[in-house]
Amino acid sequence: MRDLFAVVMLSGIFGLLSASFFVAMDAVDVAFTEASVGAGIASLLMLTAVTLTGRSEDSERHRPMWALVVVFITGGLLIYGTLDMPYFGSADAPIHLHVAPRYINDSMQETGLPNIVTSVLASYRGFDTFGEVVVIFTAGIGVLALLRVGRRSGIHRVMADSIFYLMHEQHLILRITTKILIPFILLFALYVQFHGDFGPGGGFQAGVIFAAAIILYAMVFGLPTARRVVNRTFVRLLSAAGVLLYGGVGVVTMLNGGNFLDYNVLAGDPVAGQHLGILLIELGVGCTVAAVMVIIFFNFSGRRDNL
Amino acid sequence: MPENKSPDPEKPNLLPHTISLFLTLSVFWLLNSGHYTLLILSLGLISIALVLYIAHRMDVVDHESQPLHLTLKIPGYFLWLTKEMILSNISVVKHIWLGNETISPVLTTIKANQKTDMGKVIYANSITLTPGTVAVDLVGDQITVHAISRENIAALQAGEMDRRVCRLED
Amino acid sequence: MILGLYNYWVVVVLMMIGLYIVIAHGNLIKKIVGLTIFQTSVFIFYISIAKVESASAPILAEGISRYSNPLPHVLILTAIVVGIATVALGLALAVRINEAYGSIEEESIQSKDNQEC
Amino acid sequence: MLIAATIAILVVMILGIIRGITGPTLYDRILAVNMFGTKTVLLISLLGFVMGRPDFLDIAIVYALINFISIIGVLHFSDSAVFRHDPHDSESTTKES
Amino acid sequence: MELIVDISSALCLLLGSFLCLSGGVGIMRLPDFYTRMHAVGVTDTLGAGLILIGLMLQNPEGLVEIKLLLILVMTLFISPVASHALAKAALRNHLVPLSDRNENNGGTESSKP
Repeated sequence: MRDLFAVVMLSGIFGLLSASFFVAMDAVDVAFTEASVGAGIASLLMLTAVTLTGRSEDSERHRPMWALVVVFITGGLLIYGTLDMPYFGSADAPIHLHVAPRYINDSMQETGLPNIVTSVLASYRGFDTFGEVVVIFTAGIGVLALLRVGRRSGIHRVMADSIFYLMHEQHLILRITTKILIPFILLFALYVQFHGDFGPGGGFQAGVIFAAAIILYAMVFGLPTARRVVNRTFVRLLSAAGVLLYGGVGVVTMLNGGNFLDYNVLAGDPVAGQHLGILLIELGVGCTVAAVMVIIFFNFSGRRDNL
Repeated sequence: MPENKSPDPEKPNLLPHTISLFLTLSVFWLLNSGHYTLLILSLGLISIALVLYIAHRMDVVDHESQPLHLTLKIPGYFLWLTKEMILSNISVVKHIWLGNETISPVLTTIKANQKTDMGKVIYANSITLTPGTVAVDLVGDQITVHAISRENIAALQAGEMDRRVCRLED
Repeated sequence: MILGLYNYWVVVVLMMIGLYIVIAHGNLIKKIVGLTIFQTSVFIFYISIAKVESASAPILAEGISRYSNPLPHVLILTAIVVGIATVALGLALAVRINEAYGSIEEESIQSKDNQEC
Repeated sequence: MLIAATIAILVVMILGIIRGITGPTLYDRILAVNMFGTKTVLLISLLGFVMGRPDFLDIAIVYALINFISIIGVLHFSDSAVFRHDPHDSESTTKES
Repeated sequence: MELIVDISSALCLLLGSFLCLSGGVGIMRLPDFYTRMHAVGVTDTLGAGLILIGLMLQNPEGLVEIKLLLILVMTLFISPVASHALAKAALRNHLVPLSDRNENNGGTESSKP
């Protein structure tokens, strides 16, 4: 398959499929994330990159023999390695015996949240998540550094693409539907943000959905309009503010006499403290993720339009 | 970039649209949430305020996104549309199972008599929503329609749906 | 029963498909697609480990006593978002390479490098 | 009955994948992705009922929304120059720059 | 009463699955992109609608039902726009529908340059 657009389409199907799989495997939170990331943003980003780099691939450059040899050897070794693994779905596998029972049994008393995934994510393993947020932030900075629009590229591309700023004038149906939908998508993102404690959801998913709404707006109404609505500097500040909020909660807990990210000391009652802490850091995560996604898309897209 | 939005005279009477958007958003939140503690409700209120602010900045709150004037007539139209949808579904399924000989795809343009953009969009969407016909393009008051067989296009040209959408408008 | 291990085999097959794409294809975008497939296979691996038979999603509710393991879910949830961020970084690199070399095929990039030296 | 519906949806999904792989034109593939998306929404709703915990419908809602966004994205990019030209054309232009 | 609800729910699910299956067969059998789009339309509107209504009849719990209704409304709202967008993109990029290729008669006037 040499047409890269087709490849991107198929990888979109792959993302949808894996999300259904995650639902079947009880991992609703993961499915939620994959739903918002794998199916939407990932294929959009790849599409943008493909429009930037050209659509087809040179087929002569394959070296299938070598690759096949490597792949079969590695695959064989890996399958040999699986022979010692516990069976699928068995309840007494080592992974289920150490920390998991504690999370499942005690998290309700300790954090007061029914969604174990959220409490583990934000409270028990708050350090990890902090690291992840920083990684996302760094990736955003990296994209910014790589793609921030230079002035050197040719004018002709601007001419070729400039008519599409007016997409919303040509597509009446799209414009009206988008106008109706956008507030609901935004509100839904915020709903996901604040109900991550009770059902599937949380900062990561909410951030991606929020960004998706803004990306939709940018696609239909043109990047310049979207840039006017969502200020570039503001987005950059927001992405940093999310990380700062997360870290700041940690620092406040330290000032209150606890360990870093130990929310028990945030309020008089440990459970209330946990609740507050989780809410705040989820907010931080949401801000960072949304801002970084918007930054990534705007920079890719801006590269394309060469504005 | 030029300002491509609805003309400025619209601005003063945005208030009803804002209020209706606020109400729909609140209903949306309450229906979704299922948790009615003070904290969540106040967070919801803040969220709605934020969304309203962003929506205003995006300039998406107007008569196009909040078709207030249509609210009362939509349910009746929708019932009729559902009936049409079921009928056309049956016909398309018949075409699918009977095979390629029975279909006669047509691409043609028909006229939309609606006065407003909103009416045209409703009309085009209704065309697409009934299987067998897809509104491919909408330029001015001409809708390009692709239909799976000639009967479908004949039914559209008879203008029943067109009239009903027109009646929605006034 | 050795068939109880089928989930790992699915993962291995997917992983090898990803690896094959990364090795065999010269096109950078395709390599990135291969990487995402590889990545997804790892996600599937973690999630399938977490599954406990006849258990339910790890969101506490009344009347349910068996839950799947929440820990891998947490790891993968963040990994997905980090994954998309890194993929974006990779794509950004590919775009820049395309601008500098006029191609995203590995070999033409290399030959251009050799010419310059 | 739920399981029967689930199986039916799975079969449709397989058909969609086949169309996505064989699809002669790019638009067939996009169509396959679109249909696949709606089927995923249905599948997730059904799975919730099959597993006896139907309170996770948020995922399905997200799907419906994200699916729309990605299709609009495809349309957006379909307007771009690279999309419209023959692959060979686009290659020659990139080599020039 | 409960029996009636159960039976109608099962009926809806069955009919919906059948419609989806027909759509799936249609997407394989029909000759070109535009006609396949109609097949997808079947699965998107009535197929999805019936399955969701069937699910709604399964569960008397309030919130779930509302969410199902929401999904239904969204599908009905979004799917025509998506197909329209797709068809429009295809037409603009000069993918010729089958009828033009076969007959090229006067019944088809292409409105786009």
